[in-house]
Amino acid sequence: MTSLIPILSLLIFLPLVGALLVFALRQSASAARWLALAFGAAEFVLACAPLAIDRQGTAQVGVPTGFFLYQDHGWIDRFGIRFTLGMDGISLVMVILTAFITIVAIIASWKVKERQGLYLSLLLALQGAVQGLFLSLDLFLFYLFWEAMLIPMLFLIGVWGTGRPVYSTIKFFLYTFVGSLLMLLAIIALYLMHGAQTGSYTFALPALMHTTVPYQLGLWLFGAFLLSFAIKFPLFPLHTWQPDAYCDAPVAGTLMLASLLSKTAAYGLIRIAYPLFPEASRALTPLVYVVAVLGICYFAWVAFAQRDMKRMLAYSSVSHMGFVALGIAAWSPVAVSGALMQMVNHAITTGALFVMVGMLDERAESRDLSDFGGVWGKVPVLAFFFLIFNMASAGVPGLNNFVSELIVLVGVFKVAPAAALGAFLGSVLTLIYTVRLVQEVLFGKESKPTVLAEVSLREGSVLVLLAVVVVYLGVHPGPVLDLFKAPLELLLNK
Amino acid sequence: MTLTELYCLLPIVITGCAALFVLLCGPLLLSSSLTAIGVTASAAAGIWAAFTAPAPIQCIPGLAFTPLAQLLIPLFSFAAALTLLLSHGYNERRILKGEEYPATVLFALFAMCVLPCATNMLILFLALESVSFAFYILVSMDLNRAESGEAGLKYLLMGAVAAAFTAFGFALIFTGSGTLALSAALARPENRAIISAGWGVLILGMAFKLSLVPAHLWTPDVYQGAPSPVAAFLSTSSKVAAAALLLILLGHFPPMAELRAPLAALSVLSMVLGNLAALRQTNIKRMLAYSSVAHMGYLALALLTGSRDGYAAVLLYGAIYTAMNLAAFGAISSLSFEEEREQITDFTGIGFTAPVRGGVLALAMISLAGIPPTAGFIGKFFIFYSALKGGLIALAIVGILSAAASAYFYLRVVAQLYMHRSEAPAPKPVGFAEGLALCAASACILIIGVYPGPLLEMVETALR
Amino acid sequence: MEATVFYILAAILLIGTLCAITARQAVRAIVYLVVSFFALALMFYLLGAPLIAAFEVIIYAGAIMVLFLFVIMMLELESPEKLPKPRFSDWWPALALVVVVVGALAVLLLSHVRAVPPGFTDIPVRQFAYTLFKQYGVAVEIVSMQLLFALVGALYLGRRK
Amino acid sequence: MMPATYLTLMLLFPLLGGLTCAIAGRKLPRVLVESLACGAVFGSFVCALLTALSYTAPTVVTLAEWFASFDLVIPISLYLDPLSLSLSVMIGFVCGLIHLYSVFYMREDEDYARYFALLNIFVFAMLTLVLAESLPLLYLGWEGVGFCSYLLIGFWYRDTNNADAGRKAFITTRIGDTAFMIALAWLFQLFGTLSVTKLNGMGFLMPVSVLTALGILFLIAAMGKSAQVPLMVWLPDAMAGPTPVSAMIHAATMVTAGVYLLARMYPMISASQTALAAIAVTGAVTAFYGATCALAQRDLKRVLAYSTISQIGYMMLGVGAEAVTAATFHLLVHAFFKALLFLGAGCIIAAMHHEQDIFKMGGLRRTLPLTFWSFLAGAACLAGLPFTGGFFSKDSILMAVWHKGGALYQSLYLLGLLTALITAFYSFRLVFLVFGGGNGHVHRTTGLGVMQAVLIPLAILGLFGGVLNLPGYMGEGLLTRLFVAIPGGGAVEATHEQEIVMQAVAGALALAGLAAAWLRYGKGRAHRMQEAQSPPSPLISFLANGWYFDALYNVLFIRPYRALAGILWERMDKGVIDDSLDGLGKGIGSVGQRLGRWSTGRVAVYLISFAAGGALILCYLAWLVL
Amino acid sequence: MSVPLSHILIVASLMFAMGLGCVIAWRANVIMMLIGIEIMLNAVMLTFVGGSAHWGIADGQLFSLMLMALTSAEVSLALAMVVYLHRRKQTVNTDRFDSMKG
Repeated sequence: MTSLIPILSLLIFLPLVGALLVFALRQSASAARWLALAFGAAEFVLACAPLAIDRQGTAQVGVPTGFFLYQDHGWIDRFGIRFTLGMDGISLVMVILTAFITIVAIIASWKVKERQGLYLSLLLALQGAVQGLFLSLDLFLFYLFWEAMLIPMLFLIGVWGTGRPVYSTIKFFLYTFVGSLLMLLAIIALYLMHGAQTGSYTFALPALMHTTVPYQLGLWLFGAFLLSFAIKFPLFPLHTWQPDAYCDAPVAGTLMLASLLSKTAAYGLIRIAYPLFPEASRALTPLVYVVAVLGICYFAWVAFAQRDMKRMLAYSSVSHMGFVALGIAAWSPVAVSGALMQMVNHAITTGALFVMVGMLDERAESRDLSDFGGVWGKVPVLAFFFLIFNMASAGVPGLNNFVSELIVLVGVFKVAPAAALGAFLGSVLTLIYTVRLVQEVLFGKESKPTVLAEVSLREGSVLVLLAVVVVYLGVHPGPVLDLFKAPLELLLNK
Repeated sequence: MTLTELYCLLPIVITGCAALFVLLCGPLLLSSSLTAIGVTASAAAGIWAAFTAPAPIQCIPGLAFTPLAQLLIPLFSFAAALTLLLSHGYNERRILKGEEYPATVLFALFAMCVLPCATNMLILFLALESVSFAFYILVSMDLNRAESGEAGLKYLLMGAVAAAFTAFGFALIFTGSGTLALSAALARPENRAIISAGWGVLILGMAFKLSLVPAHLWTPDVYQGAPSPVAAFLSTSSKVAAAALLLILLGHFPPMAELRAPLAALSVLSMVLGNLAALRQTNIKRMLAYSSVAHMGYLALALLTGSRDGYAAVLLYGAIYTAMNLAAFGAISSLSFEEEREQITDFTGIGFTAPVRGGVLALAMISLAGIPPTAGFIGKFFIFYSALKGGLIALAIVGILSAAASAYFYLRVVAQLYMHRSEAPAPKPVGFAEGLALCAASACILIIGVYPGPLLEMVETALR
Repeated sequence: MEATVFYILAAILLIGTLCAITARQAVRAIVYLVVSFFALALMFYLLGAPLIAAFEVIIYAGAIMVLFLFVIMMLELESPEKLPKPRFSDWWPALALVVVVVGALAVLLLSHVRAVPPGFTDIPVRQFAYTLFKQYGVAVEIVSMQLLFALVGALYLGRRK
Repeated sequence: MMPATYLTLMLLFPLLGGLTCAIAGRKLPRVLVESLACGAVFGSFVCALLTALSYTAPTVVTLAEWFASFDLVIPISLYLDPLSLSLSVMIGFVCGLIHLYSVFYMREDEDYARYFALLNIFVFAMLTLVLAESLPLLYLGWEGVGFCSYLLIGFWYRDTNNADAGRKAFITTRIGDTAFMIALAWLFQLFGTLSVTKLNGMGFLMPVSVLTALGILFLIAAMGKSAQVPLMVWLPDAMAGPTPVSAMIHAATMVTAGVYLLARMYPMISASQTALAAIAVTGAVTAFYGATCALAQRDLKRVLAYSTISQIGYMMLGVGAEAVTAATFHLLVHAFFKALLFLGAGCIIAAMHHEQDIFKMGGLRRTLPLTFWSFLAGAACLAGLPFTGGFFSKDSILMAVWHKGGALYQSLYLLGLLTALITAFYSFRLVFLVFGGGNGHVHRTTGLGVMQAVLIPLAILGLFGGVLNLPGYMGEGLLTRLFVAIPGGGAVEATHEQEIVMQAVAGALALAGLAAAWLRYGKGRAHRMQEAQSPPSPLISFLANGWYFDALYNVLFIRPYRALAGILWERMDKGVIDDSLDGLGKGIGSVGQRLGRWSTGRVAVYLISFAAGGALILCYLAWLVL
Repeated sequence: MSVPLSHILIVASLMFAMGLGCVIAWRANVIMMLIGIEIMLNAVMLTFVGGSAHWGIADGQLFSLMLMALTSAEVSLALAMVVYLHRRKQTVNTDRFDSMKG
């Protein structure tokens, strides 16, 4: 269905315009802040708007099935590249998630001291790129956003980071860049193959799905896609950029990285890599299982050894992403819907934890576990939220992560019991480091500084927002899961 | 010479006359008006060429206003105009007086305008050598630095040897085919060996102009020694001119199987070596020189395909590379004052103390690294697209991996600009002419990056 | 007869060149070179290019070589220690490269099948002039510009600050 | 319609109470929080009673959908049957009393809001566990109680030991929970549903080997939650929490969840004799283990903790012997008398200024008479003195074991009897040490009166709990009648004579234990008190340290885990993966540098390279021609 | 004249290679390097004239003529540079002109 208002384009360009305006207003920090927040809120409203429209509408000519919003404009005709955007249930959820996380990120960076306008402007630009990625139905466009995301992120880590920001940001960039360039080659190869077969040279994803790829070549092409996505995911053993980048990035940067950028990789696997190469993906699935399970356990184990909270959470984050990979690898409706749900939940929970670590860091000026202790006695409200998010991350039922992990595991168990068993083992390891984190921060003797500021109104609003979502998705994830149903049926029945 | 002929070849006439005029009246005029004359002449030539329909036949013997010329002349004019704009402030700061400088730039432009119009090998050769010749002079023009003269001599020595090779190549081809006219000089099967020998020597000469490995070694020295605006001009237009020459020759001769392996070797070596050698450079101009080696390797990769797509990719990439390097060297030159600012560490924090120039430099670096949404990405995409289409899969993979490694040294500059706590002393504000040039270059990078359609069409037209 | 003369001239040319490049002093090298250029000019004449032969003598032997001599004298490079000599080790790569290049070229050039019967046509001066001014008029313009700018460059560099 | 309302309310009261306390508790006045918490639980209890009164037949109530993904549909549905009903009534009652008790016990603690919030949420989770019809929902309760237990054990978090104990409990039980989750995923794969009733109805469709495996998975789950060997190490440490918490969570309710789970899934598991045997063995071994450890403890609460382990072992034994009714019977009675014992211990501890060493107590029978008598009643039940509730319940389990026959079960029976003897001994050891002797100084705290009053109903229920399920020769048991409908719920078919003989044996053993305790700790009290000053003998240390299981696990699991975590990070992650990449980067960089050095600045080198390139190209072309 | 074209080409190649050898061997002496370049260009001219005679057209001769002009321009500029650098550095040894490297 194409509506009169080009919502999809607006979703991409609104943040970009916002970024420009905020950049223009960067001299006045407060104006920039409020403007950024306004744009964030507007984007969120816009992202939620499709919830109100009829999503079951009859298919129209030229619109691929399953997409209830669709836009198609010519762009680079020489290569058959079109500015094609489409929204189905999966993208809708991702778009809303992106808008939500960005708002959290904007509020969380309310107190950035240096060059705040620029910072917020980059955040908005990043949001625009991520939204574009989730909406694009043209592989070239997808790739463009995939890479364009890197630039704001590069600056966010490098300019406002702590520790060794330059090292981290360049490492992050190079890692992802190597993968994506190989993916670019694969995309071109696929494009050429499709063109040679059908005579129509196009990057349109729905069309490319009908390409017949020889098995051997398919393995290589899928391998390139997989490599690229696995780096961004990140999957074991391609992860070493991640702890550094997460650690050294500023709060909002970590938030965007952990909550959104890693999701783009999972989204790419679900939307592009698996449907494009059904045979090759089946052949390489054991590999994905192995790295996913290995990742879940290994990262959980390594997380236990960390002293730096942020690094611990970084490993925790990537450990949880293993469930997403596992669900995708199983490629059954239940497992993939679980993986998608896990993407949402991971974004919320891990994001919340990173925000909280940011708050603790801001107060105690340290992220070392040994500098904390007895926080519960000092700032009970903060501690309360910290506990909730940690428990969500540990998979306590009633909170969000449990639901998705259960769905993934049940789904995977059906297909690959051994992999699921490994992941179950991982859930014990997860609890071990989580309670360690909780214990060393919240419990024990009160450490210096004895007085910490309690949660402010601004922080509180963010935390409440996140906690409500955590609980809501834990007890009533139905609406979100419903959104995944129709697109997954289309994707998996191909 | 009839009026029609003049009409067609007006760009050549304008630039040639402008060069002479500047040379003659130079002592009487202010340096700013010399720059103005130069820029106006370049712009006029470019605009004229861009909006004139290509003539199908030779206007005068040896010259024809071809579609290729219609694309390349505006490109060269653009580069020359930007170079003049950039040089104005730079030369004033460095006390490089005299009419010789703008006149030589215009002479180079004149030769460049002749090059794509040439219809026989003699004109082609002379135009190419004139371009080089102008650059020998321009490189050594900075009398304040010994490096400048040194670079000039090295360039000249290497260039003369390479010219001898090129000429020898032409000589062998002529001996084999019996004509200098491009359109008729088809390889005769019985003389294939001589012609292929000629091509072998010729390609090496061209490898020098394009600075492909192993004929690349002069590049870092010359870029470092040359005044920055000259380096900008040299790294862009002279390369594009050489690429255009190869394109013209390859376009008229059927692709020869013998040449694939040497060209492939040159291309791979350049991509890998250029990108690797640039990794640890501390001098930004040398770094850009090695990067230039690598980029010419990409160009050679596209040339190697021997297909229309490949040639289109060469032209597109040439245009994009022109914009990128003009921006990069332009930013460097506008940030240089009494001393040439050439160590990468000299740029610490410049992104904040001189936002426009720092931003342009960062944009150029990002574009050179080939990250969307900049023009560099489109160029790289087209190159690798044509390579894959031409079946050069292994080369494409090597190229793309070396391109990935290249991101490191480009980002190092960006990191230096924005991501270090300490700050280099703030530079003086940017002058109008330089600002204009920088904005023009970066606008091109962004516009082509987002909407390359028109340029692609122009490239296609140029090859028709 | 002509062929014999040609081979003799070729021998003189090559020997002269060899002497020139191995001469211990630059001035001697130039003298040897002048000799071989005279031989070359005669060869041009034999190949039916009298005008080129004349220019060879006038421009090369006459002008360029003299220019070299001027510079050598101007910079007072006469004394042997002023100009570095190639060491023995420098000759090896040069020799190796020369052998390889000549070998490869010989292979390529001799494999040329004689489709055109041997023999040369004399090209009258009229034809030369016709070609020059009818076909390559532009080339003259370009070369003249180039010469002009050689002058400009030389003058610029010769400026004393 | 009615049961649905009651059940919903039963769950909603404590949930809302807990959430209110958690969110607003710190801003509300103390009295309000306390009455809110108690009111919520009692409200829940009333609902349970009303449900019981209106109970006719097992019903499934589906309240809502939790989540659904394709064929995986998880409703929020509750199952009301005699098992869940009796347990929820018990939970409502015991928890209500303990809430009331807590109000006074925690009088001096500032953090009342957190305490009551957790307590209420615990009740909610426990009821959910008991009433759940779909396994994920059961798991919600299962983890919910674990979570509350975790935070309540570490309630006084400033002392790291307490927090450590909580953590230990949480992690150890999580190992069992994982088995539960695996079973859950497997069940869904096998049956395509996770409804308890449907699964129990379809269990027979599967081969016995699969059911054995499933049974063992559930057993592992139960081991974690119910502190059975080998996952029992957490329970003694869990005594670090406030005493009412120990009474409620670690004696009466949560720890019996494992038994409940096995009883719940009994229809499915019972198809596999192997699984049942495994359950029975686990139970018997644990019972023996707990009893022996309890013999040597000096800490009042730890004695009770080990006795809890031991008693739950009995219940497991009962399930393993196909006597679900007997197990449930013991579960209920145990809940009463163990809560009683703990609450009594709480009174003692409160009165003794938080002194918990029984060798430093004595003579409390005069100073705390009410506590003494109630505690005595509890001890009698625990020891299984004839005609107390504990006597009947324990005996019905032992009888079922004997009746099941076979060498295995008969040896288990003997082990059970031995354990009963030990139990009687340590129960009265406790009584004599704490209440016997002379010097009984206590510290009067406010609220002690109410706290002691709470003991009375529990004492009555413990002593006369036998009426719930009198043996056949005294008339038919209430529970047996109620449970007859569910598999494994029928009475053991033994003759009255057999029953009487066996009860006589058990009664005699209990009395023998009592007598032995009297001899050793009643008469020889002074001697024992002296002995307690000197270092303990190896056997005593062995028992006192719980057979050194903690140390063993420390060596086997905890230390290797920590060490490997460090090694994985430093050596593997940083050392191998990261450094190899950094090394690759550096290598490429230095290769690049070396390539850069090719550019020596000498034009001669450039020319040679150039010419060499030319020579190579020409060679290649010549080679092509040749 | 009955000399085969290939002989002329061989003579030219030999001369070209000698010039190249001169440039390489006299690595530090800029004057001799320029002389080597002259030799190479003369070899090219010989090739052109030979080709021209072979095909009977004047184009090759013309190319030679232009090459002469080009060479003289190059040589004059080069010598000017040599003089200029000699003035600055008091040497014509190109191995000493290595202030830029890496």
